[in-house]
Amino acid sequence: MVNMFGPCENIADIDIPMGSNCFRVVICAFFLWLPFHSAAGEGDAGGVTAQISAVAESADHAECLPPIGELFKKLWESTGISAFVERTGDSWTLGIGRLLMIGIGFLLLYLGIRRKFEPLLLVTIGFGCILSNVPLAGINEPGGVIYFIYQAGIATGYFPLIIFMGVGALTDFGPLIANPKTVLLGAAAQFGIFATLLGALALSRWVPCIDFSMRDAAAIGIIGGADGPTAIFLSAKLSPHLLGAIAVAAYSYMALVPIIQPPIMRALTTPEERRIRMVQLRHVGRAEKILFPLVVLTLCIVLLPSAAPLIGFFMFGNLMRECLVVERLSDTIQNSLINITTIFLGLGVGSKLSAEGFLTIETVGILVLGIIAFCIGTACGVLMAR
Amino acid sequence: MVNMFGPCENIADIDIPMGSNCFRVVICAFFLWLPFHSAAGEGDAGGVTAQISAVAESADHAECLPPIGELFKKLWESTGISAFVERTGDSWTLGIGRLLMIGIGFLLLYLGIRRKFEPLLLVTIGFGCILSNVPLAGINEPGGVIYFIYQAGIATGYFPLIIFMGVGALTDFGPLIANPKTVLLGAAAQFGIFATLLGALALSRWVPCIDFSMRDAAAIGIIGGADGPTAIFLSAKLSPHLLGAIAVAAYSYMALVPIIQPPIMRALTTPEERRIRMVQLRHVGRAEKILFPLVVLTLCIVLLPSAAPLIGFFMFGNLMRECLVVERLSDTIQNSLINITTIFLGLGVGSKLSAEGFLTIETVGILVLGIIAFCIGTACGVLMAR
Amino acid sequence: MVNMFGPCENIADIDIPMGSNCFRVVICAFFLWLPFHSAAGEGDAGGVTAQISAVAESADHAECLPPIGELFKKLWESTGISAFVERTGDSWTLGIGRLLMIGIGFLLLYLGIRRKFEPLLLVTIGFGCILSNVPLAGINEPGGVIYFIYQAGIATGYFPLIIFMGVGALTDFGPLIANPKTVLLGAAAQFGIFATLLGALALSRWVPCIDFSMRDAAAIGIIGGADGPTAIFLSAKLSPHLLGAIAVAAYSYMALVPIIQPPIMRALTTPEERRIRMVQLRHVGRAEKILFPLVVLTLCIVLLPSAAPLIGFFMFGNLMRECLVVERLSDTIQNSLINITTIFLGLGVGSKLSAEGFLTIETVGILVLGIIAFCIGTACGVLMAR
Amino acid sequence: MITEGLKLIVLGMGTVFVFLTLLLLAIKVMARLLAPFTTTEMLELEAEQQAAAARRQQPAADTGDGRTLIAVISAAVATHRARR
Amino acid sequence: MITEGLKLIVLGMGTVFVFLTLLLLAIKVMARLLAPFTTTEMLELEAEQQAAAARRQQPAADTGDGRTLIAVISAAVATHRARR
Amino acid sequence: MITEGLKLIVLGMGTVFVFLTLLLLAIKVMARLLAPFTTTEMLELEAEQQAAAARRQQPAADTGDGRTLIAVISAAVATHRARR
Ligand code: NA
Ligand code: NA
Ligand code: NA
Repeated sequence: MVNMFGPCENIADIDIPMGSNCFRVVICAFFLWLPFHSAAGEGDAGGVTAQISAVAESADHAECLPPIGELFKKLWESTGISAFVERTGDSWTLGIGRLLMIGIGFLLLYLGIRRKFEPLLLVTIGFGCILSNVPLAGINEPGGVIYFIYQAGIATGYFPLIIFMGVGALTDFGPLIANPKTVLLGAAAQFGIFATLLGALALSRWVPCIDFSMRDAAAIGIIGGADGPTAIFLSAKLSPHLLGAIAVAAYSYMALVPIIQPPIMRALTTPEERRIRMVQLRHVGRAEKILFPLVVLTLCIVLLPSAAPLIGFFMFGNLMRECLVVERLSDTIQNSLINITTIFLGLGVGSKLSAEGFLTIETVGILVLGIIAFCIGTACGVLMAR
Repeated sequence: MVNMFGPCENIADIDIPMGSNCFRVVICAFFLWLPFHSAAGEGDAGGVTAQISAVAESADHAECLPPIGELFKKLWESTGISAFVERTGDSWTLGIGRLLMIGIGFLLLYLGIRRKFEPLLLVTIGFGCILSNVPLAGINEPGGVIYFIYQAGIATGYFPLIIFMGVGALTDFGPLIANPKTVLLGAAAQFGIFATLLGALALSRWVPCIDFSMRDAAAIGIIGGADGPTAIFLSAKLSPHLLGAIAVAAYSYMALVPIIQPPIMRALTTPEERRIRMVQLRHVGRAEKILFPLVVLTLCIVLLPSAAPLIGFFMFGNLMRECLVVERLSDTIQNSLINITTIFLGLGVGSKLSAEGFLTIETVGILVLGIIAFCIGTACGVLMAR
Repeated sequence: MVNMFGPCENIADIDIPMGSNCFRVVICAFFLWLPFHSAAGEGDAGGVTAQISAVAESADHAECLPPIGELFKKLWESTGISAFVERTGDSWTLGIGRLLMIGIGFLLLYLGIRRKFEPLLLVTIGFGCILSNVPLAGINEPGGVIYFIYQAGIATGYFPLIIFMGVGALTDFGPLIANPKTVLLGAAAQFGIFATLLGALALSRWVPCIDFSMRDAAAIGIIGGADGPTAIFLSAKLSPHLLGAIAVAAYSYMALVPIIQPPIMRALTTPEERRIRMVQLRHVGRAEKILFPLVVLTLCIVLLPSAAPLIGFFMFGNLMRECLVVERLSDTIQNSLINITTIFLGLGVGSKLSAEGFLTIETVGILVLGIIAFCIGTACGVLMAR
Repeated sequence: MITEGLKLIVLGMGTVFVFLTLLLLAIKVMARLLAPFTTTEMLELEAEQQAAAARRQQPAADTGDGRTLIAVISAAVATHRARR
Repeated sequence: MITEGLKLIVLGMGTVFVFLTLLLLAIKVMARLLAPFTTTEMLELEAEQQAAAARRQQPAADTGDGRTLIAVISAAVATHRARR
Repeated sequence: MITEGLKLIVLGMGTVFVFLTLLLLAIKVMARLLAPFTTTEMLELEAEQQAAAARRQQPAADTGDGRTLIAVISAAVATHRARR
């Protein structure tokens, strides 16, 4: 099973423990590629120095490389160290800024892997962040793969829609149907959302360096709802330049739910109240479960058609789960499809974690607002539930 | 496993049975999004009233919303009820027509889920039909997701090709190779196809409101073959404006096969004849099974190269199934790949079920023709088989 | 499970062993489609004779077909036999050349299926080669499916990146971490690569009909590394016109590794040396395995950022494998995602196996160079390992 | 700007409450309309569970001859098949 | 238009019959050419089945010591592995 | 052209050796820094294996009552669940 896409393991299997030679091949190959790289016109629009470009051109047209000493100079100029140092002169966001963002990428990986904070998203976003900030590689410039993923899947809103379909297929609405009053707990999310919105406007009003538009404030507000895919979907529409900070904030606070919620809940409820909630729910019939997504969709069409893409895909996933006649599709959505989309969604969000977009005072404001709003949301949720 | 893409279940797991709060977040978020929606330039080219556009513009430029009373008026104008009512004045296909099509979408869901008629396609087509006809949401306009699915996957013919690859990987040609005379039963499909074609031309000639071109008639004819993916592939090429009606007719009649066929067969055959057909087939060797798809492909290249994309992908799937050295790929095609493609194929076909395209006298003609042609096809098949 | 995408098996299940009637429907349908085919503007830009175009136009505009005798003449002109014969007059690469390439496609299928040489790639490349060379079908022309797959997934480099992610998720670097000196065996790959490069330049210098540019030579060199996806990725960048020959050579020699390596190894090592290599490796900790991909990525960013896309995706896959918190994603990458991508990668590579691109003296040169370089690479690897 | 934000909040909160209240009503109406089906289904489910419990008790008596094991394996296989 | 349709039908039906007849011939030729392979394969298959049947009969005698169960489990595991 | 190729080779081979040597050093440094974790992990693993071996020896004594089989099945089920 291991040996299907390369000779890597063959060699190991026979006699010499070469491990995997794949990546050594890549390294060799890239040293070959180097002098031609920028002339290949791939990715690094603004990412490669004019000199290398000149080398490449000569290599291309005159089929003749510069003398070996100059070649080694060019080679030095194409290393990451040189790029971090020299670019800092032009603009700190291109030099040291990228280095800081790579550090933040590693921090997200640490949170995801070691702390297990929403690993599915923080690992992919963290890696996307690192790759997006590699100098000279142009991964996050037109033609680069992460730029493409963002433009094709996130700017259009398609990946969040697919994620919503998957979440719908993974959600059992039985408890909600059995105890419909819990629907009104949506107000909890609402208080969080509107408190964050007001907070964003207040920051914009009184903090000198922060200047959020109404759209930005609305996008920031969604963090208060502690729902990642919605936050990504709407900030891609409302203010894409804040998407990175909003997504990181939203997923971080989603991860904090199980940590922050219990103490707030303990402070606001009595043990008797907590016990009461555990009462046995009634049996929910198959017909109810099948009709529920259709009822929600109908209400949405009648009252709020502009939410139909997101709610529609969510309820489509749920209908496929509950109707039991398309289990093939439901299984695939709950596994392959949502997993593939999650990988690319995370990488694409990472593309918005560039130094010039993320290392700003606005991001700090968003992160602070987020944590406050999240606490408010949780507290309101608990109070409403009483 | 359930709690990976949202805080939905976290909250439920801890103490309060909140069920899933995801969709409540969506609702809140969309109320926020509302005033900016159309200015975001997403999807609803012709789908949003000029007034809302004006709000959005003011919200965008002057960062200032209209007075609260006017805002509620705008809100009313952005509801689905208002859209159904007001648009009917402009054109019935935009107002009441959409409502009727949503009803047809629900009918398809009913047929798929309750009656179990080809649920894999009717559930997805039905949901696609509903979403395509949501007013003001622009899901089926340039920039909308279902419009994109149709253009990217169906207008180009790529999704039917992938479906064919999957069907090939799911088909065992052993019985056909053991008893090659059954190949000639293809004439059954043929009689159905040509009868439908003639019927379409006759309708066009004698029924006043129906006017099918030669291309339309050819596309309609394919219904008589009772094969869904072929019908979708060819009508996307020949007459995309009839694709919705043709796909619905084709899948409905595919679903009717097990209902209609037995009585016709009983009428046309004797019990002895039916028993004879159950004779033991000979053993079919692996080499035969591997060479069969290649022989079909070769014949197709020699005689009918324009059918090579569809037959080629069909036989590619079958070769991967039978050659036994790429089981990984064959498994994935038979599961993930065909399932993912089916979901998007269904949604994309739904995009052709718009009121102006579907609620016509032509559709009625196509549905009637389809059922007649299907009966003829079945009867001929049985007679040929004798 | 079998009967979900067509009526094929329904019919068989009931009474008459019709086998699968799907492909008969396709055949019928295509005869219908025929007269309209080219006017549908699909694919065959240069692929259909002017006469048929004229038929189609008349069919389209005047709704009137030519007399039946002329129709049969057109039909003859649209068969593959006629195309192979008549086109050979215009240019041998369009007529007999296509036929030869279809033969090479069948040869690749034979090598993959019967000889089990890298079947995952040779079966898909072989089939892609056959389909690309079907006359009149336009599968490999703008609008055709294989042309699209090449442009969307290979010319951009996205498919090899996904394959690398999958290979990363399938690779266990434990042995390499336990015995890091094996890293230096990368020189084996290197010797193969540079020997091939020199060989290509020598051919270009002394063989009259061969004229490789520096870029071509660099792309050919990568064959010497015996790594398929890297070869595809870099030749798509450096010299796409040689991609077909390079990919075929790379995968053929990958397949030869287990055949060629043991005798060379036996010739160059003593039995004692071979036994020594089997010493017990130390235990490799989880933390080491998680940090390894990050260390490689960091080195790559610091020293060789232009290799970051490929190494980054490789290490992303490996990190997801080792971090154990995103097993869902890692499983999907190792199965569905890499399998789906492999299918389309193979078909896309097939699009570069056209007569005018492949049936050249350069291809012969590449194939010969490849086998020599591969032997050199293996020998150097063994000598280095001593 | 903050006034504008308050407008949005009034607009949003008001309509969200309307929407959620209607949804609550719709779920209740649906539950009432579908009550007969749900009850039938629940009764069937209970009957099945009792039958299963009865079946489970009986073979527990004769452990010696391996039937329990076969039952365990069959159940595992059935569960496994059901899960895919 | 209907005349045109009839033309299409003649064209289509005629050529479809030609195509299917050629396919029928090709399958028959293929079957004849590959007959030796098919026969060998079939004989091997039968021999295997007989061996399997023989193996199955023997351990059926000693049910008491649990070997049957282990065989059942191994077979189930093997089937399961084969199926993936 | 061949001179150009030789330039590329000098450039490439030199830098590849630098890169791989640095990687070799990095892996060794990493192994040394993480040695405590690795050792702890290895000891835990060994303890676990010994416990498992001990557990495996004990029930082997009482084959008669079917516990072995149940253990085999449970282990198979556990392996199977772990693998997904
Ligand atoms: Na400010
Ligand atoms: Na008419
Ligand atoms: Na030359």
